[in-house]
Amino acid sequence: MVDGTIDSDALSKRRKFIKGLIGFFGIATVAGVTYPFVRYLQPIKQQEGEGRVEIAEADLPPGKAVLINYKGNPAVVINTGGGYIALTAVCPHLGCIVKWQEEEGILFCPCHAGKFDTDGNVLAGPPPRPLEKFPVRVAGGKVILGGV
Amino acid sequence: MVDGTIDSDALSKRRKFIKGLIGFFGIATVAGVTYPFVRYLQPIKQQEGEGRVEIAEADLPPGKAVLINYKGNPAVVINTGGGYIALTAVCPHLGCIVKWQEEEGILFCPCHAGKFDTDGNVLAGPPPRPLEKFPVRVAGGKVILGGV
Amino acid sequence: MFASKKDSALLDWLEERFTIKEELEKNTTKKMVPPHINWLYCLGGLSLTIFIIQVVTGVFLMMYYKPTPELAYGSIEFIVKEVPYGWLIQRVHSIGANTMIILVMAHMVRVLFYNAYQKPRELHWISGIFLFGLTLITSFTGYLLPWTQLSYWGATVGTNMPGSAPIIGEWMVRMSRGSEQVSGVTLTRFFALHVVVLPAMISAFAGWHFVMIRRTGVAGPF
Amino acid sequence: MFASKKDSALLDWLEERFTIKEELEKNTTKKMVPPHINWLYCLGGLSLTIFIIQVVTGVFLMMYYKPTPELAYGSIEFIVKEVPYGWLIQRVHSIGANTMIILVMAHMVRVLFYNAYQKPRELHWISGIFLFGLTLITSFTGYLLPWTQLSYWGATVGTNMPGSAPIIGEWMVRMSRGSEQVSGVTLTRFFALHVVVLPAMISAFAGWHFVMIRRTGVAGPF
Repeated sequence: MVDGTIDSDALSKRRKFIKGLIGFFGIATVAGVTYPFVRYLQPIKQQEGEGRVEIAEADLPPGKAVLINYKGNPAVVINTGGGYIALTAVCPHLGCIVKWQEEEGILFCPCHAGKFDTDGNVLAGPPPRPLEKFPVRVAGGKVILGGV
Repeated sequence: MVDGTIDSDALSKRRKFIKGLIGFFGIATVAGVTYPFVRYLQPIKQQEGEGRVEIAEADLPPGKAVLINYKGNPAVVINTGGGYIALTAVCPHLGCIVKWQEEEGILFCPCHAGKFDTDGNVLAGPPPRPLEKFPVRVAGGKVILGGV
Repeated sequence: MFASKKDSALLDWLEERFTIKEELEKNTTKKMVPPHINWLYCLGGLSLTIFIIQVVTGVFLMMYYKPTPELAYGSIEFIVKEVPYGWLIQRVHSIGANTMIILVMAHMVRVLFYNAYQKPRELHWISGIFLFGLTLITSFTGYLLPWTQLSYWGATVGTNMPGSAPIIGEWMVRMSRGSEQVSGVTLTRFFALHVVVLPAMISAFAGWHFVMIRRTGVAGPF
Repeated sequence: MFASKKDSALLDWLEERFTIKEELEKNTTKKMVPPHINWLYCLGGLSLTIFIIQVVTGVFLMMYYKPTPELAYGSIEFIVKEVPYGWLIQRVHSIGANTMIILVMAHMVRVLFYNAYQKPRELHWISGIFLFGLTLITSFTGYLLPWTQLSYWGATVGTNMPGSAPIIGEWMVRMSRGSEQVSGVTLTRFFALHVVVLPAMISAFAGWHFVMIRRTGVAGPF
């Protein structure tokens, strides 16, 4: 079978090609099956958490605070009496949500007793850095965060 | 060891006794562990389902019906215009809950289209026997089932 | 397999500790598949494949499903409409259930017609009967979970069936419902059976089924 | 065992079909327990025993538990106060979780001090590490389920931890929560992990662990 002889170089090339093909389709299949499952588990973006948040001034008398969802994360807006301040409500220590304590005029984290003043500075406890501040403006009887 | 010899009859008796003892405690243990789990799964008796049921006559105008819980099972009380009738609401075919159809003046089972008249007799469908009737009396503006 | 150097190093490492080479050869590389095997012998393996798909998709559905009468239907609607690819996973799980029943039944018909249930494979058949029953009960309990009209009455009719049994019939109906009528208690109960108890039992019986078939070999030729 | 006539008839029946006598003798009746075994060698078996108790009590708790923020705490209160023996099952499950962690750790300390993790038992130790991790994660996910203040903040702190990892940290936090903050989605997600995924993984790793210890025998004498 002189005609039928396949030189071993060509054979090895062909084998490599087939192996590559199998590998490619294998990986493509695994990726194609995995992708929907990963997407399925990802947090669903909430529309109300995006962009601009408005609070009626009447809902926020001096000394009070409200918890809002600002750009997907909790934020706290405080009426200090002297003006409105918006801070992230996520404690920089371990991610718990801080709460406004009207009597003491501080923000308190329930997890490890972190305390913050109305500018977000750490007064006590383990938080490694201050709370992030967001710009606030007042227009038409409304306290507004974000948007333009 | 003439002294130490135990006659085989006594040995066999002792063996039997010990086997019996192990068996007894084995069964007692299994029963003691199983009992709480079986009790756990049993339906919890609902107080409101027991004994006497009262319905204000004003709540049951002619042509209307109400579904009540009578002695732990659903029952239907109908004001036919000519008087009050109480029937079990559990279809004797496969246990679905029958519904009062005001327009047709019948009770209808949604599972296999069984139909009953206001006396509980089967008009159509697969139910093998009529709906059970409960005695009703009227006193002080109230329709009363059960109790004395 | 092309035995590369890396492969044999790992194998040697394992062999030194567990002496698995012989076992491995007997069950994989030197395992002989009898020549009378045809595609009808795939039906059991396909049933297993579907079961695995059902377990995986089921776990993902559980991530958003809420087993209470008020929230069950809404949570499935949320999965189908809001969660990315939720419609796909829900659809696969629902079609998979019916497919699995069909495949298990086809497998049983094959075994029956080939007389493969006969000695020495009586226990294969008996464990298979249990697997069939468990498959049906798993489908039945899963059918209630969306808490639609259909599933509610389906559960009512289904749980009413043991009531025909003498003496303990009534008791069995009440135990399976957890209440006099199908209710929220029935829903959580069916949910627990559907997602833990029944899949665990199917896995156990299937494991037993597979070990036996390895022990006796597949039936035939006929 | 006192081999009765009935026993041997069944055994013969099985032997004829599966030739299990040799296997059975090797692993049960003729299995030799080495003389250096002491009570510290029980710790692994006790961990398994507690795991089985946790699975059984867990399934029963599932029969009434509702994994939604509004109903979770109330449903556990219902189990404890209304369901017969619910207080017992809940208490056993809760104490069992802590006991299991202690037993697994004690088992690891024993293995460590006896140098039992050394060749040829490296894989035993590695699978054991996985089992320890899975036990911790199972306890952690279970801790959220009552949806109390403590469990809510516990989950917040716990899911915040992977956030310290570079690059994928933030992504891991969000995937484990299913939302930006711990929410109802986190609850159903933790529930699915706690009742299906993690117990199944523990079972698989434990099975692997036990097969290996049978293969190599217990370590010692030292």
